[in-house]
Amino acid sequence: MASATPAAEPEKLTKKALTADHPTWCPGCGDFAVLASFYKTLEKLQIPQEKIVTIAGIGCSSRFPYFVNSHGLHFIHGRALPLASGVSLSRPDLHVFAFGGDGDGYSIGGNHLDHAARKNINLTYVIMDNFVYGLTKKQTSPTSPLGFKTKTDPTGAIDQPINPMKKLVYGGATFVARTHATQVKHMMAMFERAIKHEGFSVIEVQSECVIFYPGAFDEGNPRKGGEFTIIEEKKWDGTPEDETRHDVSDNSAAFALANEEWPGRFGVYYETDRPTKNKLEQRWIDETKSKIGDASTTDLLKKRFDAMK
Amino acid sequence: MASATPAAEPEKLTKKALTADHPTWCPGCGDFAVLASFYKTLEKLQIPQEKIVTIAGIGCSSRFPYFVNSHGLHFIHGRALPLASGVSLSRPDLHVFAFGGDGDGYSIGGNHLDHAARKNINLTYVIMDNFVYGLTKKQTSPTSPLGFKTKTDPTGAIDQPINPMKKLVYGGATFVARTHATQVKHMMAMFERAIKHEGFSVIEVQSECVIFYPGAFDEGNPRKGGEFTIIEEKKWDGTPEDETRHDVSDNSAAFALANEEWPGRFGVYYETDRPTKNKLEQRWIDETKSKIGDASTTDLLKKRFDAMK
Amino acid sequence: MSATATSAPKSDADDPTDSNHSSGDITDAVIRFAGNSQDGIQTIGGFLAKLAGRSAREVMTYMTIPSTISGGASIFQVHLASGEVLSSGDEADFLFAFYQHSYDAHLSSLRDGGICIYDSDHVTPDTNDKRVRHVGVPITSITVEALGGTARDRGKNILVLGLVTALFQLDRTKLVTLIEGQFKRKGDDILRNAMVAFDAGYAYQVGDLLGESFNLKTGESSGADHVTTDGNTALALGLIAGGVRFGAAYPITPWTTVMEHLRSELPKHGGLFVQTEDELAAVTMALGMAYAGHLSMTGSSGPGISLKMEALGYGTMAELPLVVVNVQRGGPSTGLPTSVEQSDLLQALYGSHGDTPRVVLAPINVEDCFHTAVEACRLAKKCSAPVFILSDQALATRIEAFPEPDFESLVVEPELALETRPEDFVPYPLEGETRHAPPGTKMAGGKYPVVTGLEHDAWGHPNGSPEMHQLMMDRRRDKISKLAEDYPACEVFGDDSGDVLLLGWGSTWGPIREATIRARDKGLSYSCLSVRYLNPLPNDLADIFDKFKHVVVIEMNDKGMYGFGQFATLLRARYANPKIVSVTKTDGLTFKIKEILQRVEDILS
Amino acid sequence: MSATATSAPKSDADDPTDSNHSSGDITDAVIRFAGNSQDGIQTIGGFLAKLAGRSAREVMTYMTIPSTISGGASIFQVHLASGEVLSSGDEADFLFAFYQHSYDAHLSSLRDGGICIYDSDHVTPDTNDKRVRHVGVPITSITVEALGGTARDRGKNILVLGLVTALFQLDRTKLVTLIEGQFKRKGDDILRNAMVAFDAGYAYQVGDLLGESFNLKTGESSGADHVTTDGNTALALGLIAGGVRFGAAYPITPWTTVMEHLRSELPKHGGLFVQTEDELAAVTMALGMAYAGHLSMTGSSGPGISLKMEALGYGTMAELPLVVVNVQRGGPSTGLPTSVEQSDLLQALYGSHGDTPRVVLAPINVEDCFHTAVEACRLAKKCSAPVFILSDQALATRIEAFPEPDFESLVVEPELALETRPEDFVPYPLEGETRHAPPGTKMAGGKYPVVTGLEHDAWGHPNGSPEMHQLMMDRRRDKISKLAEDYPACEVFGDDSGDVLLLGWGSTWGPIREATIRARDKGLSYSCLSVRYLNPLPNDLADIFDKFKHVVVIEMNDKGMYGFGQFATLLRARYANPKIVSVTKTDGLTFKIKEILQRVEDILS
Ligand SMILES: Cc1ncc(C[n+]2csc(CCOP(=O)(O)OP(=O)(O)O)c2C)c(N)n1
Ligand SMILES: Cc1ncc(C[n+]2csc(CCOP(=O)(O)OP(=O)(O)O)c2C)c(N)n1
Ligand code: SF4
Ligand code: SF4
Ligand SMILES: [Mg+2]
Ligand SMILES: [Mg+2]
Repeated sequence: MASATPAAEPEKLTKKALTADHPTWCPGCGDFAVLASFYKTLEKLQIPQEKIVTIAGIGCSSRFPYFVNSHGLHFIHGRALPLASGVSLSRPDLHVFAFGGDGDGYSIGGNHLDHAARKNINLTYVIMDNFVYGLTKKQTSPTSPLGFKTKTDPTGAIDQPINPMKKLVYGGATFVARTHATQVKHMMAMFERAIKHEGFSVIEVQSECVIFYPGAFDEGNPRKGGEFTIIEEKKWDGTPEDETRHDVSDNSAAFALANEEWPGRFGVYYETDRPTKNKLEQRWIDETKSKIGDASTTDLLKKRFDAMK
Repeated sequence: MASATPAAEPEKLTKKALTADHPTWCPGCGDFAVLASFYKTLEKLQIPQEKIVTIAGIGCSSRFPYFVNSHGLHFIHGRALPLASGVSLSRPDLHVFAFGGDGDGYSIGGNHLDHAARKNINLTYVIMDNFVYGLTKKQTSPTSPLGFKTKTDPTGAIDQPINPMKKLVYGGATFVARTHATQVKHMMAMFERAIKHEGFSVIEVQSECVIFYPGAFDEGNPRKGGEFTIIEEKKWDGTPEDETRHDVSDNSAAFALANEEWPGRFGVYYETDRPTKNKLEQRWIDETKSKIGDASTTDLLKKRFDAMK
Repeated sequence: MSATATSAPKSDADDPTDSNHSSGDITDAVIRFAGNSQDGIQTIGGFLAKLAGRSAREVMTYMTIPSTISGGASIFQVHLASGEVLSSGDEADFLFAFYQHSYDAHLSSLRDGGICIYDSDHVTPDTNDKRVRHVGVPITSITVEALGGTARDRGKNILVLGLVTALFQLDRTKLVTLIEGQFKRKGDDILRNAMVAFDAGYAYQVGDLLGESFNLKTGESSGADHVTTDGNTALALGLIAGGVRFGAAYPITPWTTVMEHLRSELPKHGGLFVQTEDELAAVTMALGMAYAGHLSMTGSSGPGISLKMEALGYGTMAELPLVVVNVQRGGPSTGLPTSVEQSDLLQALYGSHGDTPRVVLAPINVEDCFHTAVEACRLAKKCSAPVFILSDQALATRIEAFPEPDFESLVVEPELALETRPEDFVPYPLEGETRHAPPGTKMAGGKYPVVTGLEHDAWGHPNGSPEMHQLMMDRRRDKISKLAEDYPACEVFGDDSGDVLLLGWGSTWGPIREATIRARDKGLSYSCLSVRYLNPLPNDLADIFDKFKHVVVIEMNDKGMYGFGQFATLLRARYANPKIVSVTKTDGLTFKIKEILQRVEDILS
Repeated sequence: MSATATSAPKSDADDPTDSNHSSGDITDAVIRFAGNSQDGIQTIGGFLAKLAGRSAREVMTYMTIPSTISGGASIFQVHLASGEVLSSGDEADFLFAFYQHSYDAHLSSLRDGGICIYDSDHVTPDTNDKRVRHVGVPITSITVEALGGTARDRGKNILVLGLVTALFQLDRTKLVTLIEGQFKRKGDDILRNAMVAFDAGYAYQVGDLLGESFNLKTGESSGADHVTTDGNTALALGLIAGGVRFGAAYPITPWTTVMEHLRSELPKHGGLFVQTEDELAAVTMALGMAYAGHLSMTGSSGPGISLKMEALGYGTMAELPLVVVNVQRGGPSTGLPTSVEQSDLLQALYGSHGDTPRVVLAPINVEDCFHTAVEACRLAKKCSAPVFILSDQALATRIEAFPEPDFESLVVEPELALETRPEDFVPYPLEGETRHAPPGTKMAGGKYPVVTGLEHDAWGHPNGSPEMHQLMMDRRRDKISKLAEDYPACEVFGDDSGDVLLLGWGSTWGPIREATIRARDKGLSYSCLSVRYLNPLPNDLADIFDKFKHVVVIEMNDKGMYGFGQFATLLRARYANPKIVSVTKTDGLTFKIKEILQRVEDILS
């Protein structure tokens, strides 16, 4: 376009460039730390700003795209993943991120999560789990613990919550990690690995809702002296200690970790290398093209119509 | 009602009484055997005919309710479970069954399955898995194996299929079993145990689509000399052999079984005793009632309105 | 303030209190509180509304919700009157401004001669502005002073309530009882603080600063024991009165509080309300409860209603009784979740694929939320089909006072009909009403029914023959259209004939009626009518329309491709009568009286 | 058969073949094959249709699909003519009955004097019935005889094709080429068997039994290289021509074959079609592709379309270009999945919550499926919004022959616009067209856009102010209504003025036009018009309506609460003109010519 600025030296991506609107979150909300860690990780990795796409459903956490100065889309409740998948599959040049809450991801969006995972769509999904519906002001979420009192469970939650880590490990995600909003360094490490992973990577971030579920993490809350036990990963160094360390490529071991008692452990549960749907579909396209050669749309349509004569 | 017949001696429930329309399934379809086993199991258990409710979504397999002469409902695609849950939760006197295919249950209905399971709704769900969309004439289903050629994957299925047993074990179902349409005796044993189980019980039945996926089970097809390996369950007899047997109450062991290579094993993967949502909700109702005493609707409303004055 | 006090009134009457200022009777006051939502200004409004209910005054409230997740600028407006209150008031008579931003944003909402009371700790008023009267009160510092350090300025709201009580000479004793009732549960300390703040405000004698105070008269008519509540509460309780014991839903603003009420209330009635994983499961589960033999319900707002459309079509086909509540909000898509709009009417009728005749009702005010819910229950059972209630965000959240319903005549005890069905039982007789045999019912003929979404015969058996499909389509349509035969007659407000009939539906009724009154006061030949039954429409409308030169349909939705709102579209399609015209808007706000009058004038000139 | 041969024709011309019977020219024949679906009777029809395309004949086919899952009674009807074919034929001239049940069910579809050829191995005809002529052929046994034991009666269909070829003196050479083309892929044995069966049928000389054969003349006009295909194929290819390269969907009858085509075809064009887990994911993924800068599409039939309504509202709000195909079937709910209906029009317009202005188009025949798809692509890009194509089950599955489209003028190569956007870029200018900056685009101003479903300002930033909501509602509505300015003029068939205008949309066009021709032949003043642009409506309709005494809207949906079909409802709402009346039906069948004429007569008398 005439009026566009000429392509200059690639500028360095800074936190400042990435900062957009001031978040509308409540002061003290855990999601602030997630945002800050995301900024810093992108800054570290120097992903071109125009290639970053953040996509979210609906919820407090899902307001994320407004707060990142990059391409973004704020969608409808529970369907961020298929939308992000459409972006990823049709635009392999982009870095696609999806953000959302526990309700958005595990309740209304729970099936899309499983299917995006099994198809191994190349994108990174960050779930900010506050164990409650924040935006709609305190209803039971699928991760609300039994007995937690909400406006839809005035006598305490009755339904057994889902175990997010089990869901992720079962579903077929090729990178599954768990971190905590107060552990910025750990969070950044997880973000970095997730972004570098080719395939469907998910991070479950425990993030506190200071309004509707303050102190959700009292048990095992690192800020309050609780435990933040980090998974020790195998170093494959042949030492006896290594025997007991976690093999991230072992699906059953990941499931066993997921089965551990609250608060469980943090870090990478599972990581594996499996062809992405992006690659597999591209392979089909390439094979087809290599068979038929480079033909114009008109040529191809003519051929197709000839066959119907 | 005046014209109703007087309540007679409870009649014996027979296969004949249970037989309705002749199934519209293709000759040779695996679903016939599932139906026959269901008849026989009900006959054995002598459940009162009017208390039996069969509910299904859409698909070949989902035509099931038409073929059982009991109360039945043929619903929309993928939503049999929440409907059946509504019946179960509001009518604890009934025996609620849901039937459906792999597409109905694991594709469009996949999220409802997880949530019905975690809530432990008291009902029995039978999935007739033929690894393909039958009714719509051969599209890829979420259980179609990689490489299987369908009308939507002309060069062979590209997406990694889900592992149904993992999904069921992860999801929180309190009874999870797997059987095969050609193994009528085993199927009946599974049905019987599922029906007797209080809570959310699921049976994955491999059932052949002779039109669109004949020979789906060639590998390990018992009919064709393949393996039908039955899970040996722990007898808790203290013998050394018992060590290696499967503990059905062990969730991780069930996951490991689910992780076994095709064709895997048949039988009960998991069974546990956890309060049903039916019970938990009823407890709340009872506690409330015991606090407020037996008041009429009008009395209760008056009281409620008085508080708003 | 009412017409008897069109400027801030000075009464000639002697001052009955020993205050150092005059006092005059007023019959009507619109008071706006503008602050941040965390200041608890809703609480002030809530108390005033409750007091109105207890003192034979009418009340209507209006509030905004900030777009930030928690906290943020917000207003609460209370319209109190001794006579009928039809709207929350175009303009305020009094403004309480807590912050500079509140002052700046809301001063223009004050009518000429109105009174602005501002927190002089935060607000620097525009003293040049002589349009209104200004009174500064150091609200923050007197609160801090009264309550001491740790409470900081928490309690400002109750202090202002004290100010208001003195200023309008409200019944202090009744208010203290209300405060006690509300705060006792929260602990003695909290209650004590509240009373200290209230008394500090009451003692402040803002009337002295102003040189006058006002005696907001109590009403004359009905008793002093009115119920004061919002539309969603009234709706939830109406559903229970109508016989709903089971239901399922998913939270969404502004629907959520209906489900929260039902979830808490139904166990008392032996019932159960389930929060599901999404709206698809919700409507489906509710259909399951209906199939199981109960009158059940589901509800949502805009986006959630869209998700229910497939399953609702099943409800039509299988002929299951289901009440569906849509608390409308601003659309399309996520739109304006906390604003009002009436843009889901055509969706209620046409949102599902295929021809799915549905009953659609809309309540006109908070009291009517209760009655419409009862009526919806009756109709759902009568025609065994989904029945929509279209409420909206304004109705949902605003508070009104109204007499307690006559429960004896209204309450319907639900029953589960499980008696054995005779041999000649058919669920869908080609002539006659639908009657299901819910599971658990014995069938004397030995043949059990299967309910289906496929086309079927009278017995419910799948049957796609051309004749059967046509017959069943007729059946499903005719049973709905027949409902109109039993409607009560439409009641025109004003004269039965004349120049202009203002026509509305739902929550626009108050402003439409007030506009009609004002027009008539000016000698114009205006009448008005609100239609509660939107589908099928009442059959007497044609005759009514015949008697007016113009029929102007007033609604809060878009004028569409051709200049007609959604209800106007329905009416024009039925009557093909070009005199039916439209006044519409979609700015997220309820209609102002003068806006209606101006727009109608514009369109007719 | 055509008017020149209203009874089974006996020609005076010499017999050119050496057969032992007479032969006459005919220009038109409706042939119905009735059997079981596993007999492959569709194959016969398919070959005849293809032959028609290659021999300058017109053709329209019609088939039924059995309710059983695989196998079951089924028919295939072929209407062949040397002139224009507008319907698949009210009555058959020839019936081939394979079984007794076929004979019993379909004899009545034969016109008086028609010819029934039955398989004498299976059928005992009613020889008392003198209304039609009967000819028995031992179809099964001659097939078994020709092919030997193991094939059993497989091949009956090809044998009958041979019979038909001889009977109608069709071009044997062309047919043999077609058979070879089809069967070669399946292996030499299969091909050999097919040829044996064909020759046995061809040699059987059914004309001798009948005493005559027919020379179905080839057409005169256009070339002999017509394309022969069904509506869903034409639609899929039209989408590709229009520039669609990406899309997502979930299978459902009768939509599925569109997606199957796209899934197979798009990789050739470097594109991708995804089968998702459900329809919610499908529309969402398609919106993601649109957001990513592509023209994308999704589609479904009834139930699946209902599931897409929430996300489609987002498409309207975020202004994303998306083509949405609805291949309509019988409703409501699961309804009649394999029957035709036009009952999703109002849903296309009003199915989402809130005011969501949408473009809606409907193709009138198989050829038009291609062109409407191209036009939908153009409009979706022009107005950056969801555009509906309403096809239907009849169009989807029926085969017609038509000239190859002019690709050079039609094909649109897609482009991804990723150039850097200038500082003054705004995606939603209050005046002017929507222009997105898809991800990957650099923003010269340094500020990146967020696309949202909340109400927003010109920059796309959430903004729920009353003014902005109203402005944006206007913007979204006006850009759609403006599209009508560029429509081609509506073309009335018949005279431009007169007594009756028959008005239709979609697949009813053929029967409506044929009905008009017949009425005009009888001297009646009938004209007709099919509207392709259903929303916004063409602006020239009012003038056209003015010139007719009656406007009768013919559509396959329900007459609703007040007696008007869905399209008639739209028209009456817009024009408030009582002369717009309705002829509707929902029996799952396409309109018969005489049905239209009778119903119009009834309604006008
Ligand atoms: C279809 C639909 N259903 C419901 C809602 C209302 N809603 C918005 S966010 C939300 C849940 C929020 O919880 P979560 O996803 O955990 O996010 P959080 O606010 O806790 O970060 C709900 C129910 C909606 N916007 N759309
Ligand atoms: C909302 C909706 N989407 C799609 C369909 C079409 N449909 C019917 S059954 C089916 C899948 C059938 O597969 P499965 O559930 O495995 O059952 P099977 O026929 O193999 O037994 C589909 C896609 C539908 N009826 N409704
Ligand atoms: S409500 Fe809770 S989750 Fe939402 S912004 Fe506030 S603290 Fe965060
Ligand atoms: S199509 Fe397949 S699954 Fe369906 S009835 Fe036939 S054999 Fe069974
Ligand atoms: Mg949350
Ligand atoms: Mg299947």
